[in-house]
Amino acid sequence: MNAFDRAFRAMRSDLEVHLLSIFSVGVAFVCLVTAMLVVVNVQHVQDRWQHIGKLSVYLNANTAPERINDLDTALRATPGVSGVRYVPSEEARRELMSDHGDDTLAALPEQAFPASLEVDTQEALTFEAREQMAKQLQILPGVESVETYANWSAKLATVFSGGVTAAAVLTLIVLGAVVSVVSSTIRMALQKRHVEVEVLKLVGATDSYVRGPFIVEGAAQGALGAVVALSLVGALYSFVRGTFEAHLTALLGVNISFLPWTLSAGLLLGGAALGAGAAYLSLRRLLVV
Amino acid sequence: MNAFDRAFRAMRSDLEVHLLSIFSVGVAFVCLVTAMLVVVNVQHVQDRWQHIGKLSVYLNANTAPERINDLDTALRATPGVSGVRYVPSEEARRELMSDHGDDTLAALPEQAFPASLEVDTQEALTFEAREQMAKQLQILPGVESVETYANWSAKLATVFSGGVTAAAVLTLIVLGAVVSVVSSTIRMALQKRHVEVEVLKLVGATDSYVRGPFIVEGAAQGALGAVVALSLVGALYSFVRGTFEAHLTALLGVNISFLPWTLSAGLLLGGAALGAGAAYLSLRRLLVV
Amino acid sequence: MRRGQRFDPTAADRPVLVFDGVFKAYRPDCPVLRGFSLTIQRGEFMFVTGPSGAGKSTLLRLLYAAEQVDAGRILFLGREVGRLTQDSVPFLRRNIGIVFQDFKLIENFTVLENVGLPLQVLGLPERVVNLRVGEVLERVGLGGRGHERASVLSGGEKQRVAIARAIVSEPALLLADEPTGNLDPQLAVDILGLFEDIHATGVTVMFATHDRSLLDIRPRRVVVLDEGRAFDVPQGLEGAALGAA
Amino acid sequence: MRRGQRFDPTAADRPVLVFDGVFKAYRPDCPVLRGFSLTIQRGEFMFVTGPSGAGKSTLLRLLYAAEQVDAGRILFLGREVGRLTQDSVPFLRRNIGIVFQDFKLIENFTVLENVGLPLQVLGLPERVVNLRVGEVLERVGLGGRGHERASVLSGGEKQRVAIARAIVSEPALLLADEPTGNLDPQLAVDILGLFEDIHATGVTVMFATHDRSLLDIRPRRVVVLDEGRAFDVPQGLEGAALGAA
Ligand SMILES: Nc1ncnc2c1ncn2[C@@H]1O[C@H](COP(=O)(O)OP(=O)(O)OP(=O)(O)O)[C@@H](O)[C@H]1O
Ligand SMILES: Nc1ncnc2c1ncn2[C@@H]1O[C@H](COP(=O)(O)OP(=O)(O)OP(=O)(O)O)[C@@H](O)[C@H]1O
Ligand SMILES: [Mg+2]
Ligand SMILES: [Mg+2]
Repeated sequence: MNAFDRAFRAMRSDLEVHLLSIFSVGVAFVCLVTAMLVVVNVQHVQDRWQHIGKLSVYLNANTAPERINDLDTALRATPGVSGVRYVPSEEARRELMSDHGDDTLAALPEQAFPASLEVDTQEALTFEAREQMAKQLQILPGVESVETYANWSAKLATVFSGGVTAAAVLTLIVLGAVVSVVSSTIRMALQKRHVEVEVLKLVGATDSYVRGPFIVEGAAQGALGAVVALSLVGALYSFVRGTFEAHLTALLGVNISFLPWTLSAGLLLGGAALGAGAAYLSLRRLLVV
Repeated sequence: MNAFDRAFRAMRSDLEVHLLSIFSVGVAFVCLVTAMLVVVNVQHVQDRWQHIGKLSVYLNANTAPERINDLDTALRATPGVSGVRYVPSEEARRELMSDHGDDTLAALPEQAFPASLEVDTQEALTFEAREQMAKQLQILPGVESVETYANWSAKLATVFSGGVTAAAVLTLIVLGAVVSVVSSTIRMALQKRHVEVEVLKLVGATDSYVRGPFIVEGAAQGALGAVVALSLVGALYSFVRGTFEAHLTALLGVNISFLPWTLSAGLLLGGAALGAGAAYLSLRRLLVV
Repeated sequence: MRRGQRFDPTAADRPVLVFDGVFKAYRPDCPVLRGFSLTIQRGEFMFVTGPSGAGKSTLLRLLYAAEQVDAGRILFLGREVGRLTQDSVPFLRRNIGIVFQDFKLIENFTVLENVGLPLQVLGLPERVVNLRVGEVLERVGLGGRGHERASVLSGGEKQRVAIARAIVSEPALLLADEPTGNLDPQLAVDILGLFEDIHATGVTVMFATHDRSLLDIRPRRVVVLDEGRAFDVPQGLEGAALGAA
Repeated sequence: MRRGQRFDPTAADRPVLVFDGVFKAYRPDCPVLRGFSLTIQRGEFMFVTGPSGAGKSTLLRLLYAAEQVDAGRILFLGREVGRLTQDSVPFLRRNIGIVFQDFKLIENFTVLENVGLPLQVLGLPERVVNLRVGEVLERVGLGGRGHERASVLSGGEKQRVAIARAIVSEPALLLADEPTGNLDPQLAVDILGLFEDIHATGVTVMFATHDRSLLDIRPRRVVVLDEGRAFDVPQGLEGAALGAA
């Protein structure tokens, strides 16, 4: 019997305890997976906003149509600009209202919505290039202000880095929880099987032979815990997506998505490695019989 | 030796495993405590918004000062109104800008900020009474629109009920996790001490004598897990409060607060009861020797 | 239960233990006890012997309700052991002192704690327990070893701790399952003497052993178990028709 | 290590086991072994006896490196046991078959699995293991009991399983710690016969026992441990000056 057979045998004979411990590891991982899901989606939103390359050139209320035309032509000729669209005042109002459906905005007078030229820039254009372009546009006659959405990007970056920090903190807590659950399970398995361990050593088993199945058990617990968490969060995710997808897409501007499979696989492997590591550490004392 | 002495002795001899299991229970509880903290604070915000009884009466841009005065007087005479303040257009703009510090808003023309009469109503006034009052105000000449913040309340109510639902789901998961961690620990303690249990029964110990210390251990794990969670979240809370208090208060309109001590004590007792229950259930098989 | 004698004058005459047609099989094809019947009077001293796997330990386990009979019944002080409720089994066991063949010591408890267990379970105060345990340890030759952990003891020392635990609560019935298997001949004779002393105070003793030399020391009633049947030899094996098989 | 004979012609003449002034004390005031010295030749059969707590099991435990000597040294096939690295202890133990006084069976394993363990550890294929285990179980009188769990066995059956496990890997040295304490006299003699058969194949045997009747069956070298000293009686206790302890 190799280490896997022996681990499998031990886990089967102690099925309930192992299932409980896998569930506990799973609960710890649920926190992590959720945080990662949020981070991944915020990242998408941020990417989208950073690459969307939009500039809004707000025009003075009394700018003459010819000036607007001139501006349009000038903008189209600027390198990096891929499209320009004129949005008159009323249209701006309608757009904003349909986006937000907010009554407060409806109460605003029409002047709150200046006409604008909506400029699409090429994706390759860097953030700095866009800021530069905005500065140059700002001083043109008839231009009230230029919005580069840097503000939004900055806000999103804050949210994103907050999310990453939270995920990092959670990762630490989860690591601690997984290590603690796995090592307490392994320690107890060890105590339960101390006769087996003692006998194995007395009949000439090497340390690695004795350790093998415990490490496999630890790895299995970590990995299965990750699977439990991924399934739980995955189920929740598809429920949320099924129910609120339209709202969320409208709100975020991107389709929400689950963790990419690489990350899921990474979690699984990480769980296995963590479980194996925790088991290995708990077994250190075992070296002395 | 009574059950407590015996439980204490067992926990001391197996200190590490018990600490690990307490930590695992703690991690499960952390989720719950955090959710409760959010719910409690959202509840505060909601209470405040529901009781704040504010109405904003936006005025037409060209309303004559006398009409405003008339309106002011009429409002002050309305039963349930406790105060009226006139906010001219520029002040509204300044206020909004200082609240949000948002450049986009700065770009809005002055007309976007209509003058208003800010009406404070008595706290006792029901939601319906305020809505009624708003309807009546709406038709007065010079009034552009009336904002009762019903919208905000509704949004908050959604957030709140979402929070409550999340907390409930979390409670279930946490219950599961706590029960699973405690019962796996107790089961393993039982396996480790099966000789002790067998001998006790063979020398004439009653079932309750045998069970006692295990149930005490389970209860201790549950309660200490809750303590760990409360301390962890408490520490995090005071950090967040210390660093962001001003921002949060400005944002939410209320001081954030920790869980009331009754809820903390309830969590502790609940943890103990849960642990004891989990232990009791895991011990059922023990009845047969 | 021993106090009960005072109130029931006929109790002293009733047999303390009756096996009545007891059947026990762990595997259907190979029963361990087939219609085992035996009556043991109050205050008897009895050896149980027989080859390995004959059912000596099984017989004792049935008595303290760790196993259930398949057929027949066992009466202890007139009560049927197999019909005791879950709740009254502990009270049966408090009247029986048992030396287990595999000792059943709690390895990480001290000798004192192991021996004191039957008294702890009764809720006696710590002081009384320690006093009594100290006395009993003296009697089995382990005076002063009380604070050692059971796991560090030698085989024979463990066996004597198991004996001390069995007699510490002064039970009405003493079951000893191979209590001298790990003792040197001198110590085995000493321990037999200890059991005889306890027997002299009116305690009923069932002593399961392989050790023929012990059986020969004094003629006692011997029950030989073999192939599921019991042979009752009232006055020792000496001269009986059963050879050394 | 047994194969090593072929390559080292002097090995056969070297003593298989040398105890050289071995001291061992668990408590400073009360040493178990005080300057124990003994040389055992390849293929010897030797009894170790002495009263309970004399240090018989300790002597054997030192040999298989489950304890360390406080002073002196133990040489097994010329190598000092106390100086073996952590990694080479398993290889020492693969050359020694041990019958533990407390059996050390894994209760929830079957008899087959328990007995097969020393072969599993060597990584032998399942088929070979089962074949060999079956043979050995026959020899200890437990043929056909292989699929029972160790926990349901009687005391004597457990002891025989422990014996089977000790001899299954055909070790160069066989240590038996009170291997007949739970066996009836007939079975004890049979098991002694089994050890003699194994001894006849060239295996060195150390047999710790209290059972004087076994010592008397055939005159063998006997080492008597008492109060930390050893008395070496080359041709059995018969007629030697040592009484019954
Ligand atoms: N729980 C059990 N399940 C199945 N078989 C059992 C169980 N307990 C005992 N046996 C079998 O019943 C038979 C009698 O066992 P018992 O322990 O009573 O023998 P014993 O007379 O005490 O033998 P020994 O002298 O070797 O201790 C043995 O063959 C044993 O394997
Ligand atoms: N790990 C230990 N720690 C402390 N004392 C020990 C330890 N192991 C054994 N002893 C003590 O050392 C002494 C010798 O023990 P050992 O087991 O060698 O005796 P033994 O000759 O095998 O006796 P027996 O015939 O009763 O098995 C005993 O008094 C025992 O209590
Ligand atoms: Mg038996
Ligand atoms: Mg010994």
